[in-house]
Amino acid sequence: MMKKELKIKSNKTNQQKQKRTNPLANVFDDFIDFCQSKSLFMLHYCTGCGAIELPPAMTSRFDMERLGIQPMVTPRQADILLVTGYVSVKTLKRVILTYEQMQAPKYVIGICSCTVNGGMYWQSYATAKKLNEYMPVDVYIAGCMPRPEAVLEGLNRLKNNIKNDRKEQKGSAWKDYYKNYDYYLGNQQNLFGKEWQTPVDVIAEAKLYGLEGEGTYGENTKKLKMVQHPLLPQEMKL
Amino acid sequence: MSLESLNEILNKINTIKITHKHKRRIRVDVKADSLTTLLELIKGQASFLHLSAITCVDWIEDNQFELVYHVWSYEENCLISAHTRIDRDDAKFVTVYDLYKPADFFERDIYEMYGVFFIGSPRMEKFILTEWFGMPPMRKDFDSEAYVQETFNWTEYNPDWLQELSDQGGGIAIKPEDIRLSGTLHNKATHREREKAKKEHVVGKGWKS
Amino acid sequence: MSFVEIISELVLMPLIAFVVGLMMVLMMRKISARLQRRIGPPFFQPIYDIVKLYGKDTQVSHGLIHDIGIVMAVGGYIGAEILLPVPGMEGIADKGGIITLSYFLMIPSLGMALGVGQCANPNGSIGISRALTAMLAYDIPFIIVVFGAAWHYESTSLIGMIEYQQANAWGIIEMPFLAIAGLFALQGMLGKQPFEIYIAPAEIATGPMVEMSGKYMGGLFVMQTFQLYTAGVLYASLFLGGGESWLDLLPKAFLVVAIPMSIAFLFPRYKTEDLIRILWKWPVMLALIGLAFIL
Amino acid sequence: MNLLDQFFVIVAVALISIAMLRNIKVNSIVSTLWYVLMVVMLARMSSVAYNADTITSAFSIELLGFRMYWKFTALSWFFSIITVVSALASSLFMSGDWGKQYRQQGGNYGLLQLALILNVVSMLILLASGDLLSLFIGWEFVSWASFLMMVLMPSKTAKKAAVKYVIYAIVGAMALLAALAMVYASSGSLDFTQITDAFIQMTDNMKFGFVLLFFIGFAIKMGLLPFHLWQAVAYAETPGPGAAFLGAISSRMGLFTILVVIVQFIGLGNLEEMNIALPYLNMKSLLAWIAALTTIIPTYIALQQHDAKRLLAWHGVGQGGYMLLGIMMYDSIGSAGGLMHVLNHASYQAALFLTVVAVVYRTGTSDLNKLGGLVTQMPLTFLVMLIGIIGLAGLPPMNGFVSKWMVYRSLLVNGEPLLFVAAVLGTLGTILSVYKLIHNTFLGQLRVEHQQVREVPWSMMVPMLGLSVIVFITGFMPGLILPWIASIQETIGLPVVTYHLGGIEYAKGGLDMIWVSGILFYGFGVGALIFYFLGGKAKRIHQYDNYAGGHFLSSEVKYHYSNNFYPGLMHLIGNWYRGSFKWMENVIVSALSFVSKLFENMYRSRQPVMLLVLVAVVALFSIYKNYSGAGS
Repeated sequence: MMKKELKIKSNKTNQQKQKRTNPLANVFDDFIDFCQSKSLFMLHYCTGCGAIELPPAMTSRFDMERLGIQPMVTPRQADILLVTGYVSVKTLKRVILTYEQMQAPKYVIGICSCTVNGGMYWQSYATAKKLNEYMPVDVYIAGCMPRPEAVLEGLNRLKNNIKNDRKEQKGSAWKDYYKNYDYYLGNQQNLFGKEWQTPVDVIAEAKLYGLEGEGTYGENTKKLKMVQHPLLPQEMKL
Repeated sequence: MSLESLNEILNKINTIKITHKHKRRIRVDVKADSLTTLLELIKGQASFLHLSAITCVDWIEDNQFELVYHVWSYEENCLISAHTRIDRDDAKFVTVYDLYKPADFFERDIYEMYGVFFIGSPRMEKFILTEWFGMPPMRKDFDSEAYVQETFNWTEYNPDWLQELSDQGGGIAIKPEDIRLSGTLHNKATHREREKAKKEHVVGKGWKS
Repeated sequence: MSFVEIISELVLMPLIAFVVGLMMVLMMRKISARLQRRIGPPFFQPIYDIVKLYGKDTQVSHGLIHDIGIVMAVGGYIGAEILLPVPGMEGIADKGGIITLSYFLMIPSLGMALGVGQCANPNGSIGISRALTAMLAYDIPFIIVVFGAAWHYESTSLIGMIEYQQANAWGIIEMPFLAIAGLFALQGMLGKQPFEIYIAPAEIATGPMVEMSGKYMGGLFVMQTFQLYTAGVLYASLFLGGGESWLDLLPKAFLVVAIPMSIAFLFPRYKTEDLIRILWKWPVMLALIGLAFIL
Repeated sequence: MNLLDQFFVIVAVALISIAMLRNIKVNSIVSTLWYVLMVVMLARMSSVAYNADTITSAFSIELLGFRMYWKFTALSWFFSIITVVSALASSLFMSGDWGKQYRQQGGNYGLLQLALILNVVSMLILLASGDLLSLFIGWEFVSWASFLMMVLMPSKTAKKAAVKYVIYAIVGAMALLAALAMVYASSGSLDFTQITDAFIQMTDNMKFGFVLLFFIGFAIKMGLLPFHLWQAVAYAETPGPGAAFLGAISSRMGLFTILVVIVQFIGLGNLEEMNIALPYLNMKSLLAWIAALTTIIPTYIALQQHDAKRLLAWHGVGQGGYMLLGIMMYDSIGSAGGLMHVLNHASYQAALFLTVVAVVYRTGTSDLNKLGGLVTQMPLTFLVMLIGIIGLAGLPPMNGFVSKWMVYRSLLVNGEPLLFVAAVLGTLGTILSVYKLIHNTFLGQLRVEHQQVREVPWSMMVPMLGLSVIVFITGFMPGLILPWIASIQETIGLPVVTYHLGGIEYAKGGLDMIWVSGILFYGFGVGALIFYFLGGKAKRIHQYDNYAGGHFLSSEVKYHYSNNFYPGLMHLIGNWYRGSFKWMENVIVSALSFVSKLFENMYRSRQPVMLLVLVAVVALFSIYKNYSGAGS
């Protein structure tokens, strides 16, 4: 029995942003990065037991707000997607839709062992194992369940990543979803079948914002084109 | 209603076997063709109005499915579990939807999880596993572990601190990789059988095709 | 009034309102944190939030009306700021009176309602339906208070009211009932607990804000700063004698905003009909008693 | 022949030509041209409006010893220009593709145009009336002309509403006739000036009856409380542009007659002296309260409607209250606001009705629960409706704000807190209701069946845009209208308002709309700067790409909120006014039918016992009367 060969991700190192020549522009970019790291709205997708560790992290004992992190309700408003627990295949669809509806820069944190390797559901046919095969994950916080200290530690690490987004190669991972969309789409299609699509047109988004990379198009996106019902925005017409 | 009169009603079925497990729990074993008659009897004459659940057991050695109908009476405060067995290869049974409306959902669930088709049930379609096209996953011959091995990849996680702990003689006794890849927790024979089965057909795929 | 003066007022008044409003947002969040025994956000948190939202790389728009809604929501408040008399800048404020101002305060709601409507999200529409119902509820006591104030000061212009108070006594001393009713209405106007049914995050996903991302949300954050500032300064002008200087006005405005905030985080929220019921009962009763005293 | 005679000749020729012309196309063009000519003639007569002159027609009739004549004052001119411009807009609107569709659906287009011109002519006759008799005749003409318009729709509800209207109209006419008889009895003449003389000579009780009779007659036409039930349904069930015309001006004829008879000739000062119960409640404040209640109750009935036309028609009833309320304040600013509201209301109401008709033209329904998301398909119609609802809700910078501001200001100055609250309550209800209107039609999710809908053709767009320009311009520069208002006030003996181009001059807080609009647009400009120059670009997305808690949206999923738009509010106040007046109407109707049955039975002597009982009762009563009279 052969294991299905999944395509190896293309090289991620070329995502370093070009520095602008104008020094003021650099300062401006750094300032925005700084603010982005200081103000994070999180959307907790409470799939499993890990969600129970978030209220203590938010309320008086650990007080996330002093780090500039506060909960938000819809994906449109949020910066961080917290996936807190096992992700069943059916939930994964919704998680992907939610992730795609979030606006960049966006970050994913996988909390609990379940998001890393399926955790105690490792044998289950209905539970996805590696979350980062379906969307770029910035930080995993392992544990069953991780303590609020660990959650805060993970969030702090994410903040450092964001602050150094433009300086270091190892920054936040959200651009990878656009640049290697074919890879992620392929994994999603393997799990959900050939008809899989979301209302969000990721390729058009990548085109509009200049986020295309070598891995944006490929075999899987071609397959998607075959089955997709494209949703064009309704234009005003006179 | 006294116990005797209930027994009398139940005994109208010829092939019935009644076991009183408790004063409120009665197990009856009937042949498949008389199950609906039994349900009709106890609903019509003995006030068993509530179908709590239908469950299914896969007896793979006997090549049979066992269907259990749990019916509750609010007047007697008594649960009758009606057991019946059907052939596993030709997994079909008649619906009890016309007697008990909630049977709809139970039957749909069993159809999805075991592949037992209920003739006449109103919605024999996908229920929870909307993305599932393989063998019904609760059947005993479906190998979940093999399916997982085939479908998913694993995150490699061997941090230095864990290595250090292991070197000092601590750490995790059985590594997750060992469990997954060699089946340490199961005995070798089962594992070998599974390997053999894998060679014969692709697990989880090609069911009913 | 010279041309330069007009231009400087037009530019400066919204700017001041924005900065003061940011401080008020910070104060609001600090108060809530302290009441819940938390440390609360750092000093520049409101700025971080707004810069972050405007610095988002991508954002979605559901169409032109969605954009215009945000423009109207922010723009309506900017207009309202200009009509608020503040120390040293009263030139344009006398062009509109309290009636015009209270109508200006409805324009942002209408603008936001239009924008949210185009989003085609029922959560948003439900939020708007509740917000407008809440407006109907709190505007009744508010309008009685405005009537009482205008009648008592014999003027509909805020400048006239401030002059009267500075010459005689503060409105809160002469009209205590109306002042209390006004504070009650303020709670509803700011949309704070227990009157925040139209936000209801866990139920209708923050209602009107449901589809707002990036700079759209940023616009609403800016609007919130204006809203707090307007509420504070308006109430201070109506009942606390306005301000002869900024040092005089700002503490009053902050105090006025701090009172509803401190009350807010001690309450759960009311249902829509209970909200109307309570706002049409107690503050209206208080306001009518107050009115009976001054008429 | 003076200008007025020429004008009436033109009107008469227009009526005849429209009645004669059978060719649809020619008819449309000709009728529109006639209305344009009428506007031109009115413009030539504008000295009436600016200088408070009077033009008296050379034509007069001697009838049974009465001399009937017609004249144009500033007041008549003001109402006439509104009438003619609304008719022009309606006629233009129906002349193109709308008329074609109307004929395809089996409507009689020629009859509709005829009904429109008949309405215009009868209104002009009423507006020009120079004495009570010509007023009464004009009044009857107007009633029957609107009846003709109302029965054009083939639906059953329309017929029922029209019949209901006729009953109300007859009651009103009877009341008016009785009042006329009182005037005649006291003075032997039906000249307007005789009203004042007759009134002064009357006893207190007779005064009440006199004023009430007039008021009932006029209030029925205007739909004031408690006679508000007939109007909305009758107007809403009229073919498209006809509804716009009727909604804009028809019921204001009641206001015109109130202004002429009650304000000008009886005099508000006299009304104020008629105490009813307490020192606070006199005839004038009673009328003010009726006006205030008329703003509230129909507005909240409108809030409950789910048919766009009915919603607007109910608002038409409600807004009438503001006009009367302003006038009843009996000061310069309030009455100016009330009078100005006539024009303002006509402009935005006609625009709003036309947008609704445009939506019906494209989608075939005006049911607010079956529409949604049309803004991308019909953006200009949306724009017109937006301007219209801002006007109707009375928000700056549209014209509705100006007139309502004046009414509020006057209520503030006169120290009427409760009336003030009532007026604000009406405005708030209007805001809620118009948002529901625009949301359910143009915002929210676009239905699958409406995805091919397009903007309406220009023949319909032009009148809508023209009306919305009027709504904006008169809001931005109310000084364009205020001279007319000032001469009306001079004509009918009200205090005259001081004005400038931007609005009102008033001690301690006037209004300058140029500044107000300027500040507002400056704010919008800064808002637009912030929005478009800060932050990155936004991606336009489809409506199905929407937050639904992770659910995948598609055309099968209805993701729209329209039915029962204000459940919390309705849960609380829905029961307060539901059907209370309907109940009253039913009580009166059944009492009347009971009495008529009774008399019918008696007449046919089917129930001799009843007759006996009645005779016995009358006999007993007369005996009692005799004895008690003797005793005292």
